[in-house]
Amino acid sequence: MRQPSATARRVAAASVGLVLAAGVAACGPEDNDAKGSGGDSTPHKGGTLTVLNSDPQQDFDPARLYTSGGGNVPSLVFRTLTTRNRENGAAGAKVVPDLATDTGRPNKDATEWTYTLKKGLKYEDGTAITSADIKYGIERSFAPELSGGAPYLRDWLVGAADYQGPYKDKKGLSAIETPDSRTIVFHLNKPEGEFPYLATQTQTTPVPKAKDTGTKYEEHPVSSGPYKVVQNENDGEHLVLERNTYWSASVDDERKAYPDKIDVRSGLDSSVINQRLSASQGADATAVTTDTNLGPAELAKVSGDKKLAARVGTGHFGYTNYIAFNPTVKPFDDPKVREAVSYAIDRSSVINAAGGSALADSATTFLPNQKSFGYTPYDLFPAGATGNAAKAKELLKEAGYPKGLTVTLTHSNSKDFETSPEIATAIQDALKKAGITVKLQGLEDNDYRDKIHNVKTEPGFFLAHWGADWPSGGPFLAPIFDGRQIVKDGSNFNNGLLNDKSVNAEIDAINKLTDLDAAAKRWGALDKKIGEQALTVPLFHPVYKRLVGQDIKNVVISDWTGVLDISQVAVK
Amino acid sequence: MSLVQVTDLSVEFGDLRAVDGLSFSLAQGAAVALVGESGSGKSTVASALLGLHRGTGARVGGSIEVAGVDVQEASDDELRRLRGAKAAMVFQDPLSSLDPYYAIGDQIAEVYRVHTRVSRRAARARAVEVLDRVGIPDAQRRSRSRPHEFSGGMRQRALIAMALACEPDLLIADEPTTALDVTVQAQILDLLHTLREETGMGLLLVTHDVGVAAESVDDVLVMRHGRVVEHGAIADVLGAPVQPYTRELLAAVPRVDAPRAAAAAGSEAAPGSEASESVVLEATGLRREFGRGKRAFTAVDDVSLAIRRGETLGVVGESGSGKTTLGRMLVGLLEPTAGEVRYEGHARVGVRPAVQMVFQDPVSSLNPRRSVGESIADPLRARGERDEKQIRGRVTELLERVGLEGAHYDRYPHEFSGGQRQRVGIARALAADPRVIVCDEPVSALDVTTQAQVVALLGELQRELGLALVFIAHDLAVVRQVSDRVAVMRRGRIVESGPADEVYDNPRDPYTKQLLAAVPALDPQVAARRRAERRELAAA
Amino acid sequence: MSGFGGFVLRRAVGTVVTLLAISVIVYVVFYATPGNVAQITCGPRCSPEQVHQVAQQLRLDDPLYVRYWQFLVGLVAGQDYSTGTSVEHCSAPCLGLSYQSDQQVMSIILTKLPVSLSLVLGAMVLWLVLGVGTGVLSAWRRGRFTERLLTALTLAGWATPVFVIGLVLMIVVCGELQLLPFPQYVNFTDDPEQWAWNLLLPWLSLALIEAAAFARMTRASMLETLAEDHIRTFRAYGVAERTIVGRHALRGALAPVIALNANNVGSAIGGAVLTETLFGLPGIGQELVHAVDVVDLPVVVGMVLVIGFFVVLANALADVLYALADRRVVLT
Amino acid sequence: MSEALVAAETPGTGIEPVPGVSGARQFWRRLRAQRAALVAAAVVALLILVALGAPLLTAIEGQDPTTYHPSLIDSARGGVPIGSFGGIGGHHWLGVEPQTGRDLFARLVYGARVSLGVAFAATVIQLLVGVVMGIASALGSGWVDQLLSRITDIFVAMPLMIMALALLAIVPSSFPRPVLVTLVIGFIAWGNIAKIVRAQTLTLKGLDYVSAARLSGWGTWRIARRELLPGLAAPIITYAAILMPVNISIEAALSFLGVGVKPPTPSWGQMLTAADVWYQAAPQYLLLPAGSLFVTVLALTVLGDGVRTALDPRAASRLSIGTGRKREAKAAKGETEAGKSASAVGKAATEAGNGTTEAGKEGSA
Repeated sequence: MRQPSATARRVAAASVGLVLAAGVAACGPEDNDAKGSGGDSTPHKGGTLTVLNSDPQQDFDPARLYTSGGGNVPSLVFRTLTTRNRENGAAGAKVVPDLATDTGRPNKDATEWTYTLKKGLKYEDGTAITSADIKYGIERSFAPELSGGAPYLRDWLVGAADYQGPYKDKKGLSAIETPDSRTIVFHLNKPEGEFPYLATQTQTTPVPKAKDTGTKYEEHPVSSGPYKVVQNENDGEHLVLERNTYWSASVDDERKAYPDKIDVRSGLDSSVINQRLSASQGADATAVTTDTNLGPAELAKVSGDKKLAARVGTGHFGYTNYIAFNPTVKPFDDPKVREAVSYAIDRSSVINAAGGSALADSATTFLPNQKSFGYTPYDLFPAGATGNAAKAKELLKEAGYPKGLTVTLTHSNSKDFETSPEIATAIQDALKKAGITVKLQGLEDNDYRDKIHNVKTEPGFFLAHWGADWPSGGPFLAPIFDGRQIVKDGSNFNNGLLNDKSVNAEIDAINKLTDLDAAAKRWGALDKKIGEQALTVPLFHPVYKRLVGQDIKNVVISDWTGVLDISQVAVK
Repeated sequence: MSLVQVTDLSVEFGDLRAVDGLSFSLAQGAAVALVGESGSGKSTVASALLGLHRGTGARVGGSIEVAGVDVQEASDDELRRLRGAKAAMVFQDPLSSLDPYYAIGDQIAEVYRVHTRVSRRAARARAVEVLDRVGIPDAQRRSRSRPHEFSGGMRQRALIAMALACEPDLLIADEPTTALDVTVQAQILDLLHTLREETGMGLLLVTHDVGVAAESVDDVLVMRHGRVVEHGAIADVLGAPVQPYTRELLAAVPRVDAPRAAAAAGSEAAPGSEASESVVLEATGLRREFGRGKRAFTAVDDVSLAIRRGETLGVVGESGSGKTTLGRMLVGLLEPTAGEVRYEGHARVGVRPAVQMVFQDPVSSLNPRRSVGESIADPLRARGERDEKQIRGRVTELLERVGLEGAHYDRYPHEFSGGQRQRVGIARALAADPRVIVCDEPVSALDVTTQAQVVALLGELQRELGLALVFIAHDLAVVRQVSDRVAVMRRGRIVESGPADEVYDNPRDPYTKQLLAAVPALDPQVAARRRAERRELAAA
Repeated sequence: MSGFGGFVLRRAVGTVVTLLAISVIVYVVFYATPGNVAQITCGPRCSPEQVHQVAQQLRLDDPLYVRYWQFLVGLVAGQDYSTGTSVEHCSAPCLGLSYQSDQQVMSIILTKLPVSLSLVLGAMVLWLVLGVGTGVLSAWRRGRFTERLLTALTLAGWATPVFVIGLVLMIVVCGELQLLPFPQYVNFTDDPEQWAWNLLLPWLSLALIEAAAFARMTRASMLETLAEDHIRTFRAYGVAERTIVGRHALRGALAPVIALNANNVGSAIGGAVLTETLFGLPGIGQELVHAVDVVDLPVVVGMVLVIGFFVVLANALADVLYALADRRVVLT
Repeated sequence: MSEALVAAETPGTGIEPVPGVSGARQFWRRLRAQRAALVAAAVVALLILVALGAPLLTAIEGQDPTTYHPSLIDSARGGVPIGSFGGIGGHHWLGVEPQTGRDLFARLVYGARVSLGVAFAATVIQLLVGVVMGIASALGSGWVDQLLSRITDIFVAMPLMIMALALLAIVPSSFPRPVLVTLVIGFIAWGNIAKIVRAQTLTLKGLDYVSAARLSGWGTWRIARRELLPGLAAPIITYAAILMPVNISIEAALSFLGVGVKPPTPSWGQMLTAADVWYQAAPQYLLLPAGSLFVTVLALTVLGDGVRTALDPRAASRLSIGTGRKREAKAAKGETEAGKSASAVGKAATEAGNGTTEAGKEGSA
């Protein structure tokens, strides 16, 4: 699927921005060092890296991309004000400067953020990158012609809500100031301590106004990164990237840019990608994928082969799959019913349906199990591995359903192993033991998303998932539980329709903090507090496993993206 | 040594013995005919002479020797060398017997090259030569045409040319003129005769038509159920048949030179001849076109006729003369493009029960999936009759009337022979209590003995019920047998009409004359005389 | 050849009417498809205002008949559209712009069509060679072991789902034996040799199934021709069986095979979805499935029309070829 | 489908009306003579029995198609079944499904219900629509024929998969999926039958017995019902025999593309979808539905050919796929090699028999 395709949207719906975003994750360093099949594991420059993907880079326009941390292939071409730290594991969940000299300087209440560009930054044509270009790049992202991207800039920048982009509105955004060619200042509506995270997104990529071709810009976006686009066939299906000679490692601490050339092939079936990577024939020996995980079946095969297993990278991405309740629908208005379901759930069979224990971690918290999110372990309705049917029955009896009850579980019909029929069927099977008869309502994917994100049609009991736009509790909890983010006439993500004053106040308070570690702790506490209301049943956090070609070196998988970072990979 | 020596030949297909104990010989340059009705095994014999049954699962017994080759014992290669080179075969249907995709000249050349080591070019020249020989005008150019660009007669000439190509000793002609019009038939028979005179090759003629045999051969074998019934010189067999079957066969053959009274033995001429004013069906200025634009052609053009109560109007014509189209317009199955049909003085649109039809093909005219009783009951039910007992009674009556049994009600068409099926068709027509029956080639698909019986039945019914009959046929002799008046059609028009005897005995139109001259005669001497006349006519 | 001219004219008119009807049906059906197109196009996190802007941009709020009328106008007269920074012209016949990628549907089709055509036409050559060859052989060797073997193989090909054949071929040939690289589409104009090598497996898997159909058809047709009278003529004249089968029977049997072929090529262009998906070939089928997924109406309509056009065209071609091959058939 | 192809595929167009009611016995006799067709018929019958008796069979096994058995799969290895050959054993005759541990035998036999049921029902719909459209268009006046033929063309040119993708998305999910898939296949893919029926009806219309029925005074409707429909039976049955396996494949393909029957309802196509990635880790998971599909399509095709041969013996030699007995092959060969002479004799056989009765009749008359 292309970026704005069903899959992408589906995931993006969870605000993960995965396709683009997704890097591969790294698990421990032990994995990575074990790699490099040959004796010499030091990475060298040169060679061609092949990327085998299922989804074409259809939107190759920084205004349209919805990425986490700047994306994977896009981040080879687009530099942003800040970016993710290109390191393994938890260290990779940090924000670091990219075009800017630091991660941003806030005013006292964090409503104004100032950035200064590094010296000597150049585009692929040798012209200098200016702060005005960054401002223009952000303005473009407001144009309805270039729809896509995350909602934060529109929500946070002063007076941006109705802005229609530079094509229709020549005056520009007054919330962004560029006092000189290296300085850019952002004025925000309210305190936002996490602005540095937002500045990692491709909307802060500089776009030279003279080179802007509107909707055609994606055919040849102007590079500020280590590679430039020399070939773009069939709307991003086949991309060839070569070195941008005006880029210099001296002004980019993050991207290693070992290969001379990167050949991106997409539109491939995922099983073919994995088959090719495991065979590692010819050019496939130096191939990676930035969007295809190992499925359960492939994992079963790979895990039986030591050589292959050594080429598998494991990563964790901030992401939770859960059951959502709509408390305005009977019988889910009764907390006891919701708790009964929480007790009855058989996480082991759900995890099996999702691909088994190697591909999913059991989840009892809504926040992902990572430190940067402020993960605070809790299990409020302990169900064990296979469910506590007795406790569930007891609660049902209290709620007035001594003979059990019948409910309808809504899910998507797409084959994603997240909200798909397989998971729903596993839940159906598990709840049977607690006397809850589950009828399945499978909807076509578009229909499913329409229904669950519309306050008027939201079902009472359905499968959902949520992913992080950046590794912090803010974008994870606020859209789902902030009562002021309930959207009555559009796409709503606060499925529990929670509008709790104390929760809202706590969210505002944390947003003011510019000390991200301190903020993380309070997000964790808030998560547990919300969890008591049993508005969701967390099911699992996915684990990403990806194969790389046998000659691939320097695999770096951060907790930010959970997938291998293409800017670090070497083929020699 | 004789050219063909067949001794005690038997051919079996599974349980069926198609040929049984047949022996005959054919001397160099002689001509023998195998005559018989369908199922007599005559074509099987022809195929057996060339060993065409080999590898088909048929069991062939006895001995066959053709041009010195023992067909039973010969190897496949020897057989192939026999076929076409020493003994060549001409088939019944000239259109389907040639490959539609290749030029005729190429097909002849291909066959020629199988047997003669010559260059492609020489073979092609030979093809043109033989085509010219069989009377294809402009043979050089026509040799490049494909079969569908030839007329039926021309195609049969081309097939004969193919047979001639390797100058065989024996020509086996399997019903060579059955698919042809009578005038063309005469030409082909004349051609065969001439070729035989010139090349001295032997001829084995297989035919159901005694007349065709009389025209062409010296000796004749009359076959029935796979056995020879009578064998002898043609003049003897036809002139003084010994066997009852031969006599029966000859008696059934309609004669074009005999007036009607002779055929309808023991009965008065049509009773309605005086009541000439009582016209039941009248057509005026009928015209029918098919197709549109450039492809349009007129099948029937300005035909007017009247049928009186109790009389039989014969309509005779060759294929493509428009006679069937005319018949369908008379009963209302086809709407005329112009002109009108009046029934008892009233203009009429569409079908009406009082005007019925008997069809040519006894196979396709009955629904194979319904019992014959049901088919016959159709007009009764359509009329609104609901009383099952009544219907059954009437159908039984009709079945018995046409010479079948009431118990046949529940049988299906395939359980009947062709003649019986035609009787069922007549009974169905009668069920509607018609005043007029249009018979479209009602006997042309039947064997000659059956033919005579069906014709007799129609005559009886007409006299009994005072029916008016329109009898459409290509066979001049049959038409003469049944008709009071005759209309001769050619290219959609009536070229001559009048009382039957008058038209037959004193034809005025040249076309009618030509037609009558082409009818094969049963007497070999008459045949020879006629042939001479035709030659003169052609030479003139 | 006025008859032929008339035939072409009648078919052309018929084709246009058919295609228009199909476009109406597709418009109505997809209009009714659930999924908020503007929301899908904009992204799930778009605010109601943004969604509204996108809807205006794409004219999604217009009534169905207005949108269809604009589609027709674009088809006949072309249309202009804005890229934001400039105005581009989409010349007639303009099938509109993709909601998703803002590309001209016509240019998307033109980039996808060569892939589908490469796949289908190449496979066609293979299935003709395999199918007709097998058919001829089994008609000639009827009743013998060869025929039974071929029959069994044909039936096996006939009964195996295309995705199973494709998958197995890929695993065995590319994965285990490593005889061929995993297929990835290379433009014919870039490197004909690579083009062919990369398409070999997709061709094979598509051709194997079709070949089965052709083998059956050819054999049946051959046997029918072999039963015809003119074959008997050549036998009676001592022509060798080999010549009869190879020259006369085959020639006669070709007409229905040609008709079936033209017909199958037409539908295969639209029907190669499975093969294209499996082998990751960026063709019409794959694109169409994707467009349906995201309710990208202009792309769906455009592609369905193109597929319909090929089917109708192929049918007309089949009739012409049939008439040319048979000569006894009249074109109407 | 083009006119040309319809002409080419229409079996024995009107040349030899196929024996009907009375021919039923003959039909069985001819069908019985084909060993392959008999075996195929037995396989099809078995499949139908399995489908109908699915609850009984699974009860004997002691399993059902929906219960999860997490203990039988290795969660750490993606959920691959524990034990050799996918966990085949006394409790699970064909092993269990990866990731869930559901019983494969149970899913397979329940899947047969969906595959066969959908294909059969869809075939019936296609036939109904196609026959009505075909006859109406052949019997209708010029413009009716034009209109209906045009509509038929539209449906022929419409890509089934694409329309199915859209239609399956439109209809509310409360509508039972298998029924919906049936309806979609049935109401879209009937164009070719309509064309064949139209061609055949036009041929039959020209036959004398239809003319005779008109002369009897019957109306068009009655003629269509009594005279034409029975004549269409052979080509319709023949085409139905071709359609059944095709529809099974379509159902599987739709499920493969993710728009067919939905879980937890087991269907072979949907099992294949789920299994296609497991070909290496758990081959039997892929092989079972693929093999079932293969056997079913094969059996139906062979049976279809047999039925066709039995219905239209003239077409036997040209359209059978060589599954007849050796003797039959020889007979067919005989017909071709001896050409007309042999078939003429065949005909002669019947006529000779009839001749005798006829002669007898004439004598008594």
